[in-house]
Amino acid sequence: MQWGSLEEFLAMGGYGLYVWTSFGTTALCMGWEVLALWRRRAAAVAEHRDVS
Amino acid sequence: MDDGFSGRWIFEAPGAVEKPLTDSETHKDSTLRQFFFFGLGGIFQTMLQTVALSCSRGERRLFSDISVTVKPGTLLAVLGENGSGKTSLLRMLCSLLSPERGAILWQGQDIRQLKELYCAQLTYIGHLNGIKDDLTPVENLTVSACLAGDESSGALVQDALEAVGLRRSVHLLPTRVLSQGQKRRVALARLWLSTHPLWLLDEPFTSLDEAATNYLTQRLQSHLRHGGMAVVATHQEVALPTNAVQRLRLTG
Amino acid sequence: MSFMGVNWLKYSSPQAFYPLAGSLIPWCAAAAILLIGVGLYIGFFIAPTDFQQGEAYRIIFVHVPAAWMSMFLYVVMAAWAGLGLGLNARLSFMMAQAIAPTGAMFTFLALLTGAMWGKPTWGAWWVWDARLTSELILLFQYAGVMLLRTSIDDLRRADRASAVLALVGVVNVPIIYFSVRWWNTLHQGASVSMTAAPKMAATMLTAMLLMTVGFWMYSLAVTLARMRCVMVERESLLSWGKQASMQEVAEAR
Amino acid sequence: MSRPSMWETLRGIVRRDLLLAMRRRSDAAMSVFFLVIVASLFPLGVGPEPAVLRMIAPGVLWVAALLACLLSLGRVFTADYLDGVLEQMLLISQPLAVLVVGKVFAHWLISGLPVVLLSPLLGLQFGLGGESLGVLVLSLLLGTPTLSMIGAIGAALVLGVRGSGLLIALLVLPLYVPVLIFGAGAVTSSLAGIGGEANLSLLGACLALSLFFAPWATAAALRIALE
Repeated sequence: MQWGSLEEFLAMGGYGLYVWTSFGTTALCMGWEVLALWRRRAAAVAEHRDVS
Repeated sequence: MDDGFSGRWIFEAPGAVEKPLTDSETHKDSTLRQFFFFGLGGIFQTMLQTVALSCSRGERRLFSDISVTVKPGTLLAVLGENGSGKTSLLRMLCSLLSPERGAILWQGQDIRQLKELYCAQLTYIGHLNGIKDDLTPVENLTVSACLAGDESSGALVQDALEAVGLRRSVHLLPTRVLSQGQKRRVALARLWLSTHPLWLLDEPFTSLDEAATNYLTQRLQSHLRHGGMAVVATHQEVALPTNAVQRLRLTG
Repeated sequence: MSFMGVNWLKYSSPQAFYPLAGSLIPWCAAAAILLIGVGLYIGFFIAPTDFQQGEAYRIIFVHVPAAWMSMFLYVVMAAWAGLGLGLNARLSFMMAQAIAPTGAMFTFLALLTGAMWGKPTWGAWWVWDARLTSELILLFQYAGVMLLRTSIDDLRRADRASAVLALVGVVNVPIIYFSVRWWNTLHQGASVSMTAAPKMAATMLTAMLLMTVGFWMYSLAVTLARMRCVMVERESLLSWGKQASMQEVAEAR
Repeated sequence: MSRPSMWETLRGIVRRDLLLAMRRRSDAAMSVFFLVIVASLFPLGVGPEPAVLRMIAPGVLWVAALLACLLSLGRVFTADYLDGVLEQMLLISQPLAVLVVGKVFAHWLISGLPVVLLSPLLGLQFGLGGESLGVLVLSLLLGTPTLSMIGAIGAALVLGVRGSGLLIALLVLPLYVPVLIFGAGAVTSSLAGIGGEANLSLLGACLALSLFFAPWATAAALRIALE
């Protein structure tokens, strides 16, 4: 284990901003995509039921 | 026919069909009967045939299971209201639209395999005139005849235009200034140059006056008499020329 | 068409594909979570600090998989599109349609994380490097395919037109990569190779590969889920057609 | 009745398009005017220093030529699509690729060739001289047919689609990138004294590649658009 403390881990040797922005955006995009798909599916199924 | 909203087709075999024509004996029999009697073997002596043709536009079923045969010297009149699929059927027959199910055979071969060899056999006049407003009637006709592979000498073109009743005075005006009926006549004048055996005409009689309708009827008649074939889509009953007419009614 | 005793052709019908996709999604999602979790653990806690780039190099654990996936998904999308054109199969077109947004997202992520990596490493957010530039063009191509699809009302035509565009794009991307590299060597000096550190520790590579397979599983799950959405939406369009006119259907969409 | 030969069909299509362009000369002149105006705007924006202008000349002239080509793409098929002539043309007794090659060649003669012929004049505006002026003309001569070829794919794809003017730009511009790089690169390297041969031969390769693939892709797109 190379991290002494949580602060050290978050600082990422001074590159924290870059590293955490990258990983954060990626996680955000993926999460958003999953959520959007969830909603889309719910809407589609509801509509399908309404009509038929 | 398998579901409620598919188009139905009604085959009307007119009594007149029984009367043989002078120079051709082929359409003595009703096509439907011929199909039953000779089955697939009959395909090779007939020219244009559709086998269980189906079509939907978007998500709407227009027609399904259309099987008709057009033989030399006969005309197929496709009747039906607006939106019943007449244009789609015609576009399928000239290979612009690929059938959803079924096939179209020309002399027993699928037209999707024949491709441009099949295109060389047909003259198609759509509901759009297919003429350029910036060109004169003579230029329009020369260009389309050249692309279709028909002869297009100056004299032939002028004769064709006069045959549809366009006077010489309008031959060299830009088509833009002509009336709707005159533009339609320019488009139809191609038929007087066409030497192709199969004609596919989509609503050819629209915006034509009585005189032009007569010219066209006579031209169709002589085409059939020389062993040609025609498929004509129309939404109204028109006095169609010969007694070798089959009717296909699309009820969308 | 049978492979490992399974009749694969059976699943080319929407009725069979829909439940199959439904049962595959949880497995893919679980595999994705597991792989990405292990990959992140190795990447952050086991892989050593890079002696040249410091901790900033850890961005490549997300950048490289995203970049690989973006290109891989484009090729897969084009392959489905080509298959659809060749066999006239609606399901293939739907597959291509379902892949596009995920591919575009990964392309965007690759560009963004590339900039995040470039700033501390090169001192610039953006460098006209061959890989970055072709990635940018790839994003434009994804956008083009998706835009073309949404601007055509007729579904059949939309499917086929965007398929042709996707196929043309497949030829374009390698040419662009090559041309930008050529262009870069002409403009001496501007070229900074983005190749990762020459001697990469085995743990780094392991983490990167795990993340890549994880992203792959994620793409599979998301694509299948979107595919099911598309199928439901198109089915409902079909049932509307019985009652509503074409105009209303076009507007509703 | 005899099937016209491929060559006759090709000639017929080109002659017809040229005749139509003669009837509407203003349309054809428009893209050339556009090129001149765009190229003239850059010195006003960048400043009159000859050294700077000479440096940006290859890129600016090539981007302007590319945009001029893009602007005229809408005309390749749209008018014929609207009045039903395209439908008739799809039924010619030759492979559809022949039609595409004819139409694209006519389009190049109308909007590409004037750009090539005008480019030395614009090059002089930017202080290009001697050899690099020749390379500019040569690169445009090789590049503009490629632009027309690739553009025709986009033009066929967006036929009859709403907002097609903007859409075609979005679809086609990414495909233009290699041509732009090699074209501008040829002029730049001749300015730098390296000689533009390498880039010119790559432009030639692009042209060959597009001549090989683009007609088929365009033909497929036309069939799809007219279904």
